[in-house]
Amino acid sequence: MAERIKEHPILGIPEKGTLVKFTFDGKEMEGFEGEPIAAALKAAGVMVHRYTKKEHKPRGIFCAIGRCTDCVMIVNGVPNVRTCITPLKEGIVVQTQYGVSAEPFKQ
Amino acid sequence: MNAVNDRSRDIGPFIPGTDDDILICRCEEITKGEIRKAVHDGMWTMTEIRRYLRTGMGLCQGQTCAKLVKAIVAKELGISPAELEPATSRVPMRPIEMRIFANELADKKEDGQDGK
Amino acid sequence: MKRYDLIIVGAGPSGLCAAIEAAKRGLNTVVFDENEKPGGQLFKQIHKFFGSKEHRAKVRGFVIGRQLLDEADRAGVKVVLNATVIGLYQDKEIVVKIGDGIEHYKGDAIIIATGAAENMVTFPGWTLPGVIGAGAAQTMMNLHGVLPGKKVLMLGSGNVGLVVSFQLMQCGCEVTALVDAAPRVGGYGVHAAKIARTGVPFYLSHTIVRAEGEECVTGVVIAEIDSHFQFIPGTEKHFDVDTICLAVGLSPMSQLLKMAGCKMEDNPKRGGQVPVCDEYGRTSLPGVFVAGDVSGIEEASSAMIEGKMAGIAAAEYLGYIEEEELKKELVSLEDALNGLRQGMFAPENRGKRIETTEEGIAVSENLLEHGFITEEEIERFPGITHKAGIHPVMECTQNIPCNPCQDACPKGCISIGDKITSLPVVVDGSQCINCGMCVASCSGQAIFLVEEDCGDGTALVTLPYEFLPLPEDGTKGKGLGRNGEPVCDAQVVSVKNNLAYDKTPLLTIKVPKEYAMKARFFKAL
Amino acid sequence: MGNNAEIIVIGGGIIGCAISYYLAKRGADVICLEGSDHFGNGGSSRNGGGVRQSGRDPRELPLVMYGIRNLWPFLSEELDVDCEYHQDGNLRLGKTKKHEEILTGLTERAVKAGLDVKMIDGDEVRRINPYLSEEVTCASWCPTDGHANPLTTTLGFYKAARKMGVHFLSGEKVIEMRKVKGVLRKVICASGNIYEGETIVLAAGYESRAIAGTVGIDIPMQPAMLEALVTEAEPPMFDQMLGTAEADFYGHQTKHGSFVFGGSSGLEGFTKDNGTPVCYAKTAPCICRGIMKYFPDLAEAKIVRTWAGWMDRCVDGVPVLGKVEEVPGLILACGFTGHGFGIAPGAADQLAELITTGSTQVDLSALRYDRFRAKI
Repeated sequence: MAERIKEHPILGIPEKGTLVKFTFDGKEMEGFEGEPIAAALKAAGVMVHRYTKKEHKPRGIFCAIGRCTDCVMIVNGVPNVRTCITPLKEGIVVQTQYGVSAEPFKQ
Repeated sequence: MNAVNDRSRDIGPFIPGTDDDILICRCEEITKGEIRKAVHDGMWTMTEIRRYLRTGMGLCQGQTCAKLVKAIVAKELGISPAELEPATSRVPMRPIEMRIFANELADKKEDGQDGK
Repeated sequence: MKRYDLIIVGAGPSGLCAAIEAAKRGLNTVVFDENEKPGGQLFKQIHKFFGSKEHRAKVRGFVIGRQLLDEADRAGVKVVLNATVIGLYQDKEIVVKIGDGIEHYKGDAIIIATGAAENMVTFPGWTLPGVIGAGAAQTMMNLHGVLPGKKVLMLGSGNVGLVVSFQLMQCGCEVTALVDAAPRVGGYGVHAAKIARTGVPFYLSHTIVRAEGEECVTGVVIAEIDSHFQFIPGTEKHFDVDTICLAVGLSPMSQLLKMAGCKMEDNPKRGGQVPVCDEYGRTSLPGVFVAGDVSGIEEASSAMIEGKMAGIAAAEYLGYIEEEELKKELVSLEDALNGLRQGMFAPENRGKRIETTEEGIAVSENLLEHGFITEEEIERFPGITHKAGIHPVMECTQNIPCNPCQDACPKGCISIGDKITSLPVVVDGSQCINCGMCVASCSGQAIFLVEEDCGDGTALVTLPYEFLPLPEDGTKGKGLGRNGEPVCDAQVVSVKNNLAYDKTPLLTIKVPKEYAMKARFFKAL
Repeated sequence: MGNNAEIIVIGGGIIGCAISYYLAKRGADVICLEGSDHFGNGGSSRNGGGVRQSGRDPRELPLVMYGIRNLWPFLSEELDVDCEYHQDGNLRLGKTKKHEEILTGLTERAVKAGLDVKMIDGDEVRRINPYLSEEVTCASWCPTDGHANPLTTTLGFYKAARKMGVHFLSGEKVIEMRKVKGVLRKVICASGNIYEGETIVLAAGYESRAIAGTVGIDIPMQPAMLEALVTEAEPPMFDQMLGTAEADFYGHQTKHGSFVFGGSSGLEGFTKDNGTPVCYAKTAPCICRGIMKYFPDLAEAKIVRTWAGWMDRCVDGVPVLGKVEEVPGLILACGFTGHGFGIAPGAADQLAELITTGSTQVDLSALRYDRFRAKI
């Protein structure tokens, strides 16, 4: 879906740091060190960050500045991590959050 | 000060709406219909609605839904949203890990850098 | 406990300006901000600002952000980032989350400059991934270099909706439609016009019926609404989009003040729950000040002035300056603030329908209802004149506080006069030298250089073009009208991108001379 | 609606709302006045949600046992609100010799009063709740204790009573009570409104002291700030109510998944009231440190909200309930000293019975107003 901006008419070529690897639900992915986890996921086309507790509905990025808490995921085993403001690091393990757990809901 | 203090005032019956199943509080997954019903159960202030339904008590602490809930409650009561006082804001402004909240840095050692 | 003369919460435009003024006057000042980078929303603002020189007009927001940081640094302000103020307690105590712990600080004075949060609207499907706030779009594209989506529907025609729509196109997204429940465009007409002429359709008196999609947004349905905000059956329109962007206003983020027991009021004119405060930001809690959007939603330009006022007021409160000096300083700042609060979009005019300009000219209804001015309407505005040779055509039709164009012209061709909101006029007898400075300096991108008759049946139109790829000389394409519809063949005959234009390249296109006053955008074939 | 009723209840917290409910259920005509803008606004919405018998003074034990046997199990159904009542036991934890002494004393007194409670050792504690740290060496264990949601329970009483015709008014701050011909009759509000009733129930928390003072009654109690906090929702871990020997914290995991914990900094009773609901900056961190010593696993749980409330701390730690001989028509229901939630249904039900029939099933005599004496 989405992708990265290669060159911007006003901002020029985005300055990004080192490319690092991380996993999302077991799949290996790449992103730039220090950018929000949500940005790396978005660039990789990941839209769904979690499924809600009551209705099991998908959620993703909404405010992107750490306020709405819709984009929370399980990061290195810890649930409810706001991925839009948590910097990406080499080797982190990112998982879709189901309710407050990493276990998908039973049908 | 509340616009309406007499909790026996007639606000009419609860009439189901076509959009009652729209989610209003995204964190706690509370619908418009639940909020409207709560008003008819006597919850006439933002604080009461919050305590009764948990709207605005989720992770975001009402950052997203406060104004939406207010508009729904006001409409149900037949008053202007400005007449409803928002629920009290509480520490912490953002969720904070117990381990971090427990760790009062200054009590350990002054780094001599900050303050006078 | 650690203590500062002045603690400022929020390193956005108002917080930084407050810090600079206070530190310059000797206050030991610290600014806490929860974000990784300072500047608040300034670093997401890539457009040129309105106002006059004292408001840093025609400078892009992110550049203003850099300037403020430099000034703060020189003034000795300490800015602590990744520092979330989690609470404001009694006796001007704040608790800040820094790293793996919390710090308690006392401030002899405190300035709350926490800004605003976005409002939201609900519709079936509004929780689907792909429905995002306009701020989220700005953050993703302008800070993180990630496309918010490919095909975007924007809801909201206020300045945020308009500015963000333009930014979305700048980074390569397609804006499928711009929708607003209101019957008229809420933001500056010039912002609307620069989107409309690229071909984005405006749907006023429309709103979203539902977002479609199971796992994320795959489409959207909008429909027209009547004056009671009820959908009119049969007016539904469907668009394939992957992103729905919401820009439906801002609310002051005043929770810290409320939790500390500050006297609050609900003031719809200020955008919601705001602290009761005087014009210098003094709240009901002695020594606690506010500045910027937290005390009422306005532009970053006014937030900067309010910040300065609060910083100086705090300096006086703590005895670093005398009351005399406070009064003297505030007089000129008040003038600057009042300058920004004039015109059709002044806070006092919010919600009012304005039918004529200050000059007594009927406003363009089409601009308000469809985002562009019709050919019939445009002729009545003073910026539009016809003469032989190159001359500026200023399609500036609303009284907004902005005047860089009159300083931009080295030949004195453009005049606004003393009143900053007046419409620009072409000065009689002045001679345009085709330097393009006016075109590049207009924050609203509403100035064009036109040679109506080159003598060979063609005309030349020079227009601002902040998009990629930049067409090359000789590129053939279509001239688009103010409504974005192709009106004629056009060919690029010059592309100028001087340093002085500050990243607003100018395209000159050759069009048949009948289209000199019609072609306002270029689309390559 | 008029300003007269058989019974005027002053205070719209859990005590006032529950008394109004149980009175209406017995057919009485009731007006309930709340001084703040919100019902359930005092300690009722600011407590840890304990519905416990263990750890209580024997004088109030019969009343809470009555409530747990007869009222709590049926409350959700009766009020048509999910009170989230859980009866999964209460562990009152200890880590030191001193703690063990305190807990053993409490346990012995409670057993004498007929409560099923016993002392258990650290290993048994961890068999009941495996998340507790090794530091815990003992606990009192009362399997019939539990917890509930104070917010929905209080507002549930309000909702049900309102439905039954109780006339509730918020923003009616009572400033004075007045007798007419020797019998208490009038209730005067700051708004200027005057309400009249044959019986007046004073259930206004610590503010009851000032109101009672207007008819010459002085209840020896003081306000003290209590604070609590709540975490984000966590996967279900345990269902017991928890407390500690020295009350450094208490609380439970809610149905929602969040943990609600109350606690103290040791400075209670001397913190400052500036008229706002501002917490004391040192308390929440202290509660967190307390919790983490018992529950190391909760260190990563995020706190989403903290709040404070004032309790009506009575000199001898138990409430003042029932009639006052000197002031015919007055019924006191205050001084619950921070543990008024669990006992509220029982107390309210019995006071309603006292008002409507003149007698009670549970003997309230140890909680009467005339119990206060000088020490020598």
